[in-house]
Order: sequence, then C-alpha cells, then structure tokens
Amino acid sequence: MNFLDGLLILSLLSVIVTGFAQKLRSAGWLSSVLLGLQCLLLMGMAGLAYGSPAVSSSFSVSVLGQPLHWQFNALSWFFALITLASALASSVYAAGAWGEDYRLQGGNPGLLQFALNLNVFAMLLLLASGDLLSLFVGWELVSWASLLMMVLAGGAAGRFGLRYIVYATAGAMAVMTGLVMIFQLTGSFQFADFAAIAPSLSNAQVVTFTLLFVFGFGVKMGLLPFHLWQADAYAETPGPGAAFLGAISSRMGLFAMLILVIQLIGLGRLINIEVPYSFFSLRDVLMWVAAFTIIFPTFTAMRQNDARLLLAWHGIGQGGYMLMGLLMVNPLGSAGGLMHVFNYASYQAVLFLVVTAVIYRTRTADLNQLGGLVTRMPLSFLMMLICIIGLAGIPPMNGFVSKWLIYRSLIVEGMPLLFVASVVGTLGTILSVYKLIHNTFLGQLRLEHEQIREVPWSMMIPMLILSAVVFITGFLPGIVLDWVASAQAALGIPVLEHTLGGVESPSGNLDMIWICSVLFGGFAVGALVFYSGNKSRRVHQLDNYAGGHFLTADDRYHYSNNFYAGLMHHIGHWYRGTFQWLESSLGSAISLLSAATQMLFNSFHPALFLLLAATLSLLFFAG
Amino acid sequence: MNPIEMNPVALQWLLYFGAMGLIVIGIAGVVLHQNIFRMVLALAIAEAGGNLLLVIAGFRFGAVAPILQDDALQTLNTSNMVDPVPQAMVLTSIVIGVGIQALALALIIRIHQRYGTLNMREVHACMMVDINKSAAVDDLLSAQQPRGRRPLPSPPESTAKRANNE
Amino acid sequence: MNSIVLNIALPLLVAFLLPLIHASSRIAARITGPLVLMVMMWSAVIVFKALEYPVSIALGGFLPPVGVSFHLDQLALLMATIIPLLMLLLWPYQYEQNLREQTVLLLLAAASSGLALSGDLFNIYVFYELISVASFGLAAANRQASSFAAAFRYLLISGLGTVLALTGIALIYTQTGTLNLAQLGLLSSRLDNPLGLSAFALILLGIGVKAEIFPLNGWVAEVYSTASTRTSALLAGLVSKLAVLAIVRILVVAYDDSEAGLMLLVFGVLGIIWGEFSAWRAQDLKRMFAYSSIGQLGMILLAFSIPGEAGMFAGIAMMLHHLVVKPALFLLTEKWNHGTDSLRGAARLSPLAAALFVLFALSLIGVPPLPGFWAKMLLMSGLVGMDTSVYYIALAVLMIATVVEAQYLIRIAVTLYSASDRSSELRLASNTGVMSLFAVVLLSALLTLTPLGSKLYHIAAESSNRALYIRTTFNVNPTPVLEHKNATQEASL
Amino acid sequence: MRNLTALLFSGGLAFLLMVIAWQFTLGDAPMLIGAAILDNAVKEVGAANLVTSVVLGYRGIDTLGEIAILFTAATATSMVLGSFAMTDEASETEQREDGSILGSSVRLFFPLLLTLGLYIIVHGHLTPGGGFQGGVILAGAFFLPLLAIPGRSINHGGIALVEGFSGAAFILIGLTALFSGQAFLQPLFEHGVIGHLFSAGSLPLLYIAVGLKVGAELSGLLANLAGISSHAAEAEK
Repeated sequence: MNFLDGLLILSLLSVIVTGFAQKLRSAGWLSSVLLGLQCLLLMGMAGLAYGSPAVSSSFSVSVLGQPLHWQFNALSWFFALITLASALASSVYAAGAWGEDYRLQGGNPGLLQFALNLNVFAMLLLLASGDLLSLFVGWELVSWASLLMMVLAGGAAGRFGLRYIVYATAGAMAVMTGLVMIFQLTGSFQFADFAAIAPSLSNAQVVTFTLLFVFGFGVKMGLLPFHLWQADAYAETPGPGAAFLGAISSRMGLFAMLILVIQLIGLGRLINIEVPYSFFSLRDVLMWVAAFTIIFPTFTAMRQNDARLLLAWHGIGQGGYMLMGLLMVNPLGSAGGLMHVFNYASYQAVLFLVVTAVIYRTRTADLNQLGGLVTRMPLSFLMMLICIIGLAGIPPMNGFVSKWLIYRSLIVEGMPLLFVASVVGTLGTILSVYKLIHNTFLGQLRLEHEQIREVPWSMMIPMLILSAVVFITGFLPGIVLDWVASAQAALGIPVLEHTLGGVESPSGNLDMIWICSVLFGGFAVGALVFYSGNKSRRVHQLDNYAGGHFLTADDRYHYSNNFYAGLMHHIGHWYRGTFQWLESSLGSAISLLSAATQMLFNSFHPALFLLLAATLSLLFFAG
Repeated sequence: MNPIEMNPVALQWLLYFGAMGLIVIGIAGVVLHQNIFRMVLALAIAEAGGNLLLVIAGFRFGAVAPILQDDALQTLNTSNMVDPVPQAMVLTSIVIGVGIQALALALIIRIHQRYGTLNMREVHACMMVDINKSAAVDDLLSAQQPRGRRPLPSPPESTAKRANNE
Repeated sequence: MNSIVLNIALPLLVAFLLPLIHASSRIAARITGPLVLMVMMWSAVIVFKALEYPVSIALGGFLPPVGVSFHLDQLALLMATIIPLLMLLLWPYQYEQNLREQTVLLLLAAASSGLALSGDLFNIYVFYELISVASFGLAAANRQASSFAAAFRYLLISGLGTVLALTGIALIYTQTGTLNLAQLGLLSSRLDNPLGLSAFALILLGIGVKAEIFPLNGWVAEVYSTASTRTSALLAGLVSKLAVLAIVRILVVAYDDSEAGLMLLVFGVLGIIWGEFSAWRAQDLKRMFAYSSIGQLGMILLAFSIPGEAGMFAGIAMMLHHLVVKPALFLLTEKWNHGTDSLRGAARLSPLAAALFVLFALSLIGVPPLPGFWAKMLLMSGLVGMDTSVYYIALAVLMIATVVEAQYLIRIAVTLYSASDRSSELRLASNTGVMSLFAVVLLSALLTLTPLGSKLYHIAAESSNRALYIRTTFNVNPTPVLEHKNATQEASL
Repeated sequence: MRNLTALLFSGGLAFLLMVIAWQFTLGDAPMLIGAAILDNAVKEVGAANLVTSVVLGYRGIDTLGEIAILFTAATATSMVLGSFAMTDEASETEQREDGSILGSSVRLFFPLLLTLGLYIIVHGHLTPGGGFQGGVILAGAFFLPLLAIPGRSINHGGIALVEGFSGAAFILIGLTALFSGQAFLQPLFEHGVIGHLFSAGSLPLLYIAVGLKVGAELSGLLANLAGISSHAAEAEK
C-alpha cells in the first residue's frame, strides 16, 4: 500500500461518497475535503518531481490475459498536481455561496461535485496508466466523465454534450484502432514492448500510428479541424465545472499524445519522415496544425460576445502552444510546452471563476451588458488582470515564461514562419483578453449594477490562491521548471537546465527575478511620481462629462458592441465559418445516407432484395 | 415414354430445368405480384421446385423406389434402389411447406378482414400508418422530414370565414 | 450425455399436451411452462458441468453419419442453457389468455435447443423451420392488424429464404451425398468450389433471414415494432443468435479456409452500415433498437468472418453481449413506445429505467470497462490481425458505425435526462425488475471478466477446431478439449 | 422499374442456377449415407419401406420436428384466427340448405376415406405411404362434411385430445427407448418378419402416432380456415 494506491482508492471512494451524498447540504465541503486529502497524498509522492523513481501501484488486473497496471512518474505527477489543484479550487468555489445560489437556480450542486470527483478519478486513472490498455480505459473514462459534467446544465448543454461525445467517440475509435494494431504487432499492451519495436517500424506504420493517435487524442485537445465541439460545450458547463474542464480536461489529450507519440514513437522518427512532394516532415505538419490551432480559435475568441465562450475558444488556442512546444526537439521548447500546461491551467481556472463570479453577481456573461465593475468587484478585477496578463504572455506572470521558452526554441531551431504564426496568435490573445477585461470591468458602470458587491470569501479564496500561483510561478519559475525537468526526464527527452529564476542554457538565458525586479522598480518609480505629485481627485464612477456636457448613466457611451470594428474591417471577411460548414455538411451527408438506408426498410416489398442478394451472391461464387 | 429410356442429357435438362425453373418462377412470382394471395401461391411453387431438386438428388438410372416388395422381399436386394434419404427429406419439407402455407392463409384472411385489401402496396401503407400511429411518430415517408411537429399555418381569414358561413 | 435430448423432447411433449393440461387445470397449465424451462436449464447445466470434452450423441442409436447426431460442445451447451434462461426471463407470466402463446414459446424453446445442438444439416434446417413458424406465430400474437401484416411479410421473406436454404441443402446433398456436418467437413474439398460455395451462399441467405442479414431484414423493424416487446426481445436476442450460430457451424466445419467467410464479411459490413445509419434517423425507440440490432448482428457476422479462434472468440463474446443487452433494451420500450421527442424528462419519473438505459447504451457503444468494450476490442483486434485491406475497410466501417451508434444512443440518453417542458406521462417501465436482472448479468460479467474471458476463449478454441468436431462426431478417440494446445496457455486476445 | 429489375434478376438467377445444375450429372448420386442405409436398413430397422426406416428410424428427430412444425402452424393459425368458439358461432348462423347429393356422397365417402387413411398409416412401413399421407387422407375425411354439410362443425375438443396424445405418444415412445438405456427415438421391440404387418419394431406405432397427429392438425387447420372465412364473408355482408 503506497501513496499511489492510497490516492486511487481515496479517489474512488470520493466518487462513491459524493455520489451517495448528492442530496446533502454539505456535499460540497465534503467533496472539497476529500479532494484536499487527495492533494495531500499526491504531495506525499512529491519526491517524483525531484528525481525519485516511478511508483507502481500494488494492484493490477488481468483481463483477457492482458495485465492492466498503474504507475506514477514525474510526468503523471505533474499533470495530477494540476488536476487535483484545479479540482480542489473548483470544488471549494462551488461548495460555498455559489453552490447555494446554484441550488436556488434549480441546479444540483451535489451532482456537480460528484461529476468533479468522477472526472478527477478518471483523470488520475489515465495519468497513472502503466500500459496501453489501462491508458485507453482511463481515456474513455475521462471522455465520458466530462460528458456528464457538460450536460449538467441541461437545455442547450445536452446538444453540445452530444456533439462532444460524437467527436470523442470518433477519437476513441481511432485510438483503439491504433492500440489493437500495436497489439497485433507486439502481442501485448505494455509500453516497453511497443518502445522496443518502435525503431523497427516502417515509415508507413509510423505515419499510421501518428495520424491515428494525433487524431484520437487531438480531438480531445481540440486540434484544428476537430475543435468545434469544445468552446460551446465548456461554455455551457456550470461555472466551476467549466473552470476545471477548461483548466485540465483537454490537456489529457496532450498527456496521452506525449506518451504515445513523443515517448514511444519518438520525435526522431517523425522528423525523418518526409511528406511526399514537399519539404515538410511529418513533425512539421503537426507543428503547422498546432500553429493553426493557435491562430484560428484565438481570433474566433475575439469575436465572441459571451465571456465564457471567449475564454473557452481561447483554451483551444492555448493547446496549440503546448503541442508546438512539445514537438520541438530542443529542451527549451518541450519545457515551454509542459510548463504552459501548468501556467495555462492556473490562469484559465481563475478566469473562468472570475467570469462565474461576475455571472453570480450580475446574472449575465454577455459582454455587451457589462462594464465598469472594477469599483464594485475590485479584487475580482485584480485577479482577472493578473490572469489575462498571464494569458497574453506578458511579464511578470508565469505565462510569459512558458511562451518565452517556446518562442526562444522556435528561433533557436530556425522556424521563423512558425514563430510569426505563434506571435500572430499571441496578438489575437492580447486583443481578445483586453476585450474581456474592458467590457467587464472597465468603462461605464451600468446603473443596474451599482449596488453589487464583491463575491463572498468562499468564492474569493480559491481565486486568490490560484492568482497567487500565477504571480509566484512567474516571479520564481524555477519551482515549476523543477517539475517540468523531471517530467522531461520521465519522458526521455532532453532536460532543460534551469535556475530558480529561469533558464540558463546555451540556447538562451532568462532570469525572471531580475526582470520582475526591474519591472517593479519601474512601477515603484511611477507610483512615487504619481503619489508625490498628489494631483489626482477621486470622483464617483457615474460622475462623468464629455465635451463639456454631463453624461447621465442612461447615456450609453461604453464602447462594447462591435469591438475592434477597425480591425474587423480588415480581417472580418476571413471569418467564413468554414469548419462549421464542413461539420454541418458532414451531418447532412450522414442524414442523407441514413435516409437512403432506411429506404430498404420502408420498401413495400422486401422480398425483392432477397432476389437481388441471391442473384448477386451466386454471381459472386458461380459466375 | 418411360423416362429411363429417354436420352439422359435431355432428361437432365428436363428435370434440372424444371426444378430450377420452378424455384425461379416462384421467387419471381413473389416479387412481381402485388396480390398477397398470389404471393403465397408463388411461394408454394418455389417450394415445389426445391422439393423436386431434392428428389433429383437421389435419382439413379435404372434404380427403383426404395421399398421392398414382392420378389425383393425375398431376396432383400437393395442394390438397385434410389437413395431413400432425399425422399424422407422431401416428405419433411412438404409438410413444413403445408404448415407455412396454412399460417400464411390465416394471416391473409385476417389482413383482408382488417385492411380490406389484398394488395401488398396498400397493406404495407396501412401497416406503416398503424406502426407510426402506435409509435406516435410522423410518417417517415412524408416529405415533412424536419423533426418536431410544426403547427399548420392558420388558414387565411377569408377562407375561415367562408367555412363558418357555410 | 444422452439426457440432453430431454431439452427437446420435454418442451415438445408439454407443448403437445398443454391444451389438455389447460382443460383440466388452469393453474397447472400456468406453472407447467416455467417448470419445463427450469428442468431444461437444469438438464443443460448438468450436462455442461459433466462435459469434459466434446461429445457426439447419436439419435435413434444410429451412428453418424448415417443417423442424425447431436454435437455437444461447450458452445452448444452454453446456448442450451441460455435458451431456457432467457425464456424464463421473458415468459409471459402476467397475461391471462396466453395458452397458445405459451405453447408456441415452448415449441420455440425446443427448436432453439435443437438448433444449438444439432450436427446434421437437414436437422438444422428442420429446427430452423420450427423456429420460423413459432416466430411467425409470436409475431402475430398481438392480434393487431399491423402485426398480422408484419407477420405475413416476415413469413413471406422467411418462406423464400426457406426455399433458398432447401435448394442449398439439395445442392450439397447432390454434391456430397451426405448431410452430416462432420462428414461434410471430411469432404470439404468437394465443397470448396463454385458449386459448394453457391450452396453455402443459398443456405446463408436462407438462414440469414432470421439472423437479420443485410438485405433480408426488411421485416425486422416492422415485426419488432408491432409484436409485443417480449417477442421482439426474444427474436432479437435469441433467435437471431441461433441462426448465426447455425451458419457459423456450417462455415467452420464444412467451409473452413474458403471464400465463404468473405461472404459473411460482406454481409456483415453492409448490415452494419444499413442498421446503424437507419437507426440514426429512427424516431421511435422500438425501431431504433430494431435497426441497431441489425447493425449489431452485422458486427457479429463480421466477427465470425474472421477465421480461426480469434474470430470465434470475438463472435461469441459479441453474441453473448448482444444477447444480454438487446432484450433488456427492448423491455425498456414496453412503456416507452413513443417518439423519441416525447421521452424528454422521462428520467425524472422513472430514474431506474433511465439509468439502466444509460448502462446498456454505454455497453452497446463499447465504453470501457463495460463488457461491450472488451467484445468490441476482440473484434477490432481480430480484424487488424487479418492484416488484409478488406478487413481494414471493415474496421473503418465499424469505427464509423460506432460513432453513429454513440450519437443516437446518447441522444436518447440526453433526451431522457433533459428537463421536461410539460408533465410527462411516461411512468416507470413495468419490466424494470427483469431489466435489472439483465443489468446484474451484465455487471457480474464485468466483475468476472477474467475467468469469463478465459472460459469463452476455451469455448471458442473448441468450437473453431474443425478437426476436433469431426473426430468427436465419428467418436474416434475422444480427446481432451485442448490437447493440441499448451494446456497452461492463458486465454489471450 | 421494379418489375423490370425483378425480371432481370430472376432471369439472372435462373441462368446461374442452371449453370450450377449443369455441373451435376443426373443419376450419379454419390449415395454416401444412402448406400449405407440401403445396405443396413433391413438389418437395423426391419421395415420393408426403406423410406419409412429413414423417416422414423435414421431421421426420426426430423419427423418429430416436422410434426412439431405442423402443430406450431396449427396453434399459430388458431392464434391468428381467434378462439375455437368463433367457428361455432359461425356455423350457428349458417342458414344454407344441405344439398342432398353432396350430403349423401359425403356420408358415403367418409367411412371409405377413414378406412383408406388408416390403412395407409398402418401399412406405412410396408408400402408407399405412411403417417403423413394417411393423416392427410384422414383430415380430408373429416373435412369433407364440413365443406358439404353446412352447420356441421368439428369437435375441437376431440381434435385437441387426439393431437395432444398422439404427439405425446411419439415422444413417449422415443423417451421409453431413452430411459431403457438406449438412444432417444431408437426403434424398440423385435423386428419381426420383414414384410409382415407386425414387423419393424415400434415403427408402426410411431407412424400411427404421426398419422393421427397429422390428421388432427390438418383437420383443425382446415376447420379453422373454413370456419373463419365463412364468418368473414358473413361479416362483410
């Protein structure tokens, strides 16, 4: 009985307990405590992140002659930490005032907590997978558990959840095909056996496996042609659930892809496979997929008028950075990709939670219906500010470090076009997160929002802690880089040389402590000048004038509708909804096919088909 | 003419062509007819073809029926007999055919009673209407494919008034 | 071993006498049927337990190949056990005025057992016909006009199928002069030519009518949506499997290593496409399940088209899985026979039934760790193992079909759990008890996956062993089941 | 269009079946089990009619299945056509006159047919014919009055009795063999002298059971069909 056994058993117990305790008032706190205990157990395995050998679970199951076992290494620990931390934050958030409110709105917070625990259990099982079969079992559990979370809200959520599960099943089928192919090659589902034959695979086999796994796991990540399901489904999920799903759920796809494509098949193989009639290698193709995944969803996010949708669309784009980083041979890139998982989870969770807090107070997430909340909910504003700085990848927050690593490695590896592509993506990010914070917290306060207050502490504390993480790991990225380096070692890829303040390697240096000191020194100077001048005067937020005229609160001068009209003038015609069109065409095609197949069953004389079948099959054999 | 004396090739043509022909005529009859009673008759023809084929399977030139009679009873000579197994099988399959046909006729009687028609197309249409009704589903064959019942547009006022006046 | 014929003789005997028993005592008539089924189950279990290696019994004391023989192997006995069990679960206990239906059900039980056990081509045909006639009766038992029409259309297709099968048998007999499967196996070189394969095609089409093979399944949706749910459950769950089993027996024993498997593959793939895509648009539960059952049968055929143990293992696993899941799903529709749109919010009123639906749906889609997943994985693994382009195409079709399947099943699940805009009148399905039993079976299969898997593997290894079949039938040196195999070898995929 | 397709494919099917059939040579039956039966049937079963020894001996289980099919068909038919009572009602409403020619000839034929049927059944193991053929004649005997003499109805209770017991008798004979340590449906008793009425062991008994069963089933079936159709005609008026 080691920590891993304890963690998995406790997680399973939490699922059962929260399942039965759904109706309890205190179900939320119960679930938070259970998740907290799981975090403690995970901390017990913290040695993994500092070089301890992998932990194997002491139980294993054998099905159809194939053993399934579970183990934890530094990579699993890294992902599990993110999972449990975001789950704990979401759980605490949902346990308090928000849960009460959710209950009053007709929801069942107990069920939400159950779904949360179920997701955590499924993810831990996936992260702990010690062979391909347990990986797939965990993978499917994750898929279906997140479906439960998505459809909790009912209504449109059901439709989006359904769409998700179609994509997820398609992906799962691709993965399963890949797995049984591996099984037929090696006769087992063990990682080691596949790794052993991986070098001797033919190019065609490598391409097949890569495409199958990238498609299968990429669906969950929202890689480009398969990204449509994600934003809608996450946006409709109840707030804390969305924070959790947005933070980590899609990254499970990245995790599985890491194991199969990068660890087992190996990037070296991908780089050596040329795409015919081009100068691309297979790896380059994937990187461009990642690049487009960064650009298109991010710019789609910019057009959203619902805060949740805006964030959810963003989440898709950020996945592209991670994949892009991890596809780099350079240790800088892979470290950036891995670290981005952590960073992104931290601020994405906070952002969703802040938006949920805004919804909690104002009952709307429509960016055209908000504004000026900064004085009403100052802490929330601050946290959103911290996190959008992180999301945009601007110092001093942690997002800067991971993006710097990725950019740096792109430059070092000599991939200027990809660099430009990712910078374009970052541009979109900055523009859209600015739209988010401007339309929510800045600008004109709406009269109906004048009386609202900051959210209760039960909701505030998780956000505060996570924002602190965003800041601290930005200031001292070495904390995370330690874990990342161990994870790199566990994956068997080059390890990043790092210090507490950043990176010190031949490929580039970064010292966040120094950067932050300079930055805050600059701020201090500015503040000194501002406050020593003492020329400012505080007025009420609704006390405004323009052009010599007083503006009453009824005048709408908050510029929110058709944000970025000038930019849209130039790029607006690029938004064509091609993917939507493709998806709906596919749906129509299936519908058409379905109608055609039903004609057989609606034929008034089915015996005709018997005649046809008899003739044709005789023709086949005797003819 | 005694068939044994016939040209074997001609006999083969006759028998196999007869058997296969009956089968095909039967199947084609079932498919081509719209009258369900005729379909059952066609089915009977097809079955007859199958049975004939079975009997032919045991046929031998110059052999007699596998029944010991008269002289053979004394000598117990069974060497010049045809294969008895197909004959037993044919017996079985004929009886099976009878059972199926009886049941088919009973069903036809009921269908005719309830639907008042023997035309397969009409029977099918009636049946589909019944099935759809019992399943509370719109007619799948109709063009109103988008799901969910759409309310009919209310008639123009003038016609509604006229209807009221009348 | 000989006592297994009781599984055929006893239900027939009671069925013949049931009207007379009914005339003397109604209560006796009511309990006789279930009693007989229990005895059948008991007898099958006893033989199953005593069976160490396959045994052939000669009926009438005439040794095969001259006489009719029953081939008792684990697969046959497994089916012989399942038949009465399933019938007990689906027995019409609560209806009055069901004497004839009970009679027909007993006849069906006898015929099904016979079909599972028989080792003679023509005997298989006879039992198959008995099943057919019994199922026509059951299909019409509802006494609705539509069920008469559906039963008639079913009868028509089935009757034509009979003719084809009979033609096929006649061709085989003309070619080989025998009907015993084992002897056909010995003579299989005579059948591995266009003539023999055509005969197989005709038999396949004939028996395939019950097995819901692709172009012959026009009756499926009609009959299942007009007959009583128990009948549908029985037809979809049991009868179709028995028909498949008969086909597989013929295929394995007499058409080993021939192109015949390819035909199964083609029909299987077409069945999957037709069934699943039709279900995608189905607007009421019964027809959706009917179409889905066609698709599932296609998958089963596909599995059996893979030669060797792998295919047999996958096929048996899929078959048993479907045998548990589909009857349960049909029972669900007993009260829910409405358009899918009107199911909105039904979960609130009947939470257990809705939860069971979700369980069965997930297993049907193949979500791990439910049994359906393992069955599907065996199938996929077998397909990949063939490493031929045709099988890869089949694999692709299977994948797409699974996605379609997931879409329509989860669509229903989501509808069930979505909020209702009006007070729904759909109450708890009355058969939740029986359905729960099915769920218990499914879940216990999940818990005992490892022993079950190895048991099924042994069964598959035994029934895919053609030489063993032939040896058993001619009673030459009865040998332990896996003598040729390393006995310690674990069951593996 | 449909008809054209059907015709085209029927033609194709006919052609293919002929292609298949042409590969056989007529009269060249392989006689694998056939020859074995011809050689051994006299010794093993002792019936002069070798077809009977196949029907009731070698393939007795097929015959059991066959009468079960007939029984199933009869049961299903009565299930479809409704309860027996309906026929009786129908016959009560009949008002037609009894045609004297028809009536008297039926009265003449009835015993003749009965005798013929029984004869064929009893001699099934000796001469062409047997339980099925005789059973059909018996059914004809019982059905004739129904057709010819309006208002005549069949005693369904009697039919049920006969069909139940005759079917049961067949199985019980088979089970007797089983419980006496032999195989199910193994012929019992001494073979006797081949060609005599009392020979071939239990085969004549089995054939009597089959004959009665078939007779009862078919009469029941025919009566059902006839009764309900006249009733339906009534209802249509």
